[in-house]
Amino acid sequence: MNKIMFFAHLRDAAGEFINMEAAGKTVAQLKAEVAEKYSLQNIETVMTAINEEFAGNEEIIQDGDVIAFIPPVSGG
Amino acid sequence: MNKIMFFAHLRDAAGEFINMEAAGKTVAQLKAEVAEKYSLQNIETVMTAINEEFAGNEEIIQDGDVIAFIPPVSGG
Amino acid sequence: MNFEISKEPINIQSVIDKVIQREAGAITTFIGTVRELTYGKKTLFLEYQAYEAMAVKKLEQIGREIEERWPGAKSAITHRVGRLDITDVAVVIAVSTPHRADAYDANRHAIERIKEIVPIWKKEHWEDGEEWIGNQKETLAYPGGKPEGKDLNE
Amino acid sequence: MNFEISKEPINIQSVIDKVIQREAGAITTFIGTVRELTYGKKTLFLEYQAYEAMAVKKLEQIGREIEERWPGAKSAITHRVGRLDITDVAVVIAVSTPHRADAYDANRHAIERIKEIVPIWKKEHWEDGEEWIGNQKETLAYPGGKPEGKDLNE
Repeated sequence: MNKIMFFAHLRDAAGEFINMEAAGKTVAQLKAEVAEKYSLQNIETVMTAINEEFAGNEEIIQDGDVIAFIPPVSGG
Repeated sequence: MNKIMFFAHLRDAAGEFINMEAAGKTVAQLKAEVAEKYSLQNIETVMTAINEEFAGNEEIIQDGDVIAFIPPVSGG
Repeated sequence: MNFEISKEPINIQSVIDKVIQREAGAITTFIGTVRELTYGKKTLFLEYQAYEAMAVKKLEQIGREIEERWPGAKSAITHRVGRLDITDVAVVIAVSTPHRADAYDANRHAIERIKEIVPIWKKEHWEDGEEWIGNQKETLAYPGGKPEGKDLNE
Repeated sequence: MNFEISKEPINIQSVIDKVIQREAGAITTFIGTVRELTYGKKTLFLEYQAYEAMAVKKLEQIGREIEERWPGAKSAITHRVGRLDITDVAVVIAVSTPHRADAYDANRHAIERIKEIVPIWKKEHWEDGEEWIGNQKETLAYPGGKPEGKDLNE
């Protein structure tokens, strides 16, 4: 099982997090699926973190990985 | 009458200030006189202020002007 | 704990205290405050949200980058989250170095990197609406889905 | 009283408070501290002396220079005098600006100008002696007997 976390405008649309089975999918696949399910905006600008580190679109998700979708940041 | 103020190594040599008649002299003349009287070191690196503003070597001192000899500064 | 996310107002002096060292002659701080006007539009208040665990890791990464690039430098960063009003302090970056030029350069590196890689977001609240702000650096698209090269934790 | 010479320890926060403005999103501070080692030589303590009345005027001049060159900038500077120990704070410069790049540049201008035109001197005390330090910028000779052009109060 995997925890998928959302932030900023994605959180407003999809909630704080969901649990789903994502093992074996690439980041790109998961992102596309979740974007469609929750009608997420500007998903092409969203980065992904696996276990609190940035991950590329081609990375394969393992069971237990915590995934976070990271919109363009605006701290500071 | 004029007040002549000293700072840093000049103060160690000549004291905090002296009162003397300097009206009519140029800054350069006064500086040379005072440097000789007190055996002041490195006088060529010393700037001069008249009434709390930097003054050139050719400026003529007026009665009542407060003169300060300003060694290279080292604040900060 | 030189790198923190805080729900409470930031005590600037306590961030500075973390970087004092006998070898350092210069400390710079950057204090980001909530500005009332941005491009002529009036902000009522802001809301900051963070992916806290990852944000702390990324702040620590910035600290390591600074130590590597400016030898002898020591840094501390606290970023606030939650609701902030005009003039409230959102972030404090303190950097100490033996010589002053480095203290400015290293500090500026920190704020630029925060705006690139630290997962913190702000929502602006105006009289006529609210919006999550992104892409302050106008580097919107990451075609690879992530920051490239030096943006990764290495 | 944004520009001061102080015989007492400097409260950093109180200098910062002087430059807070609703229009500013960035505040930088520079904090000059007493460093133990300079070119490998161990300092025991320092003594700062100022021509106080003129030093305040020159700090005010630096503040005007900053306001002219970086519109919207607001600055405050406090410099300490007397005996200072290692890690004690000698000077605090705070500058606020609407945008952050200016806050770094304007702050750096202030410290560079302090080292050029503000009549303050430090005496280093070592184990084997003491000396008034001058000429940090290595611009020793002023052939005209004074700083040229922009160094004057204009």
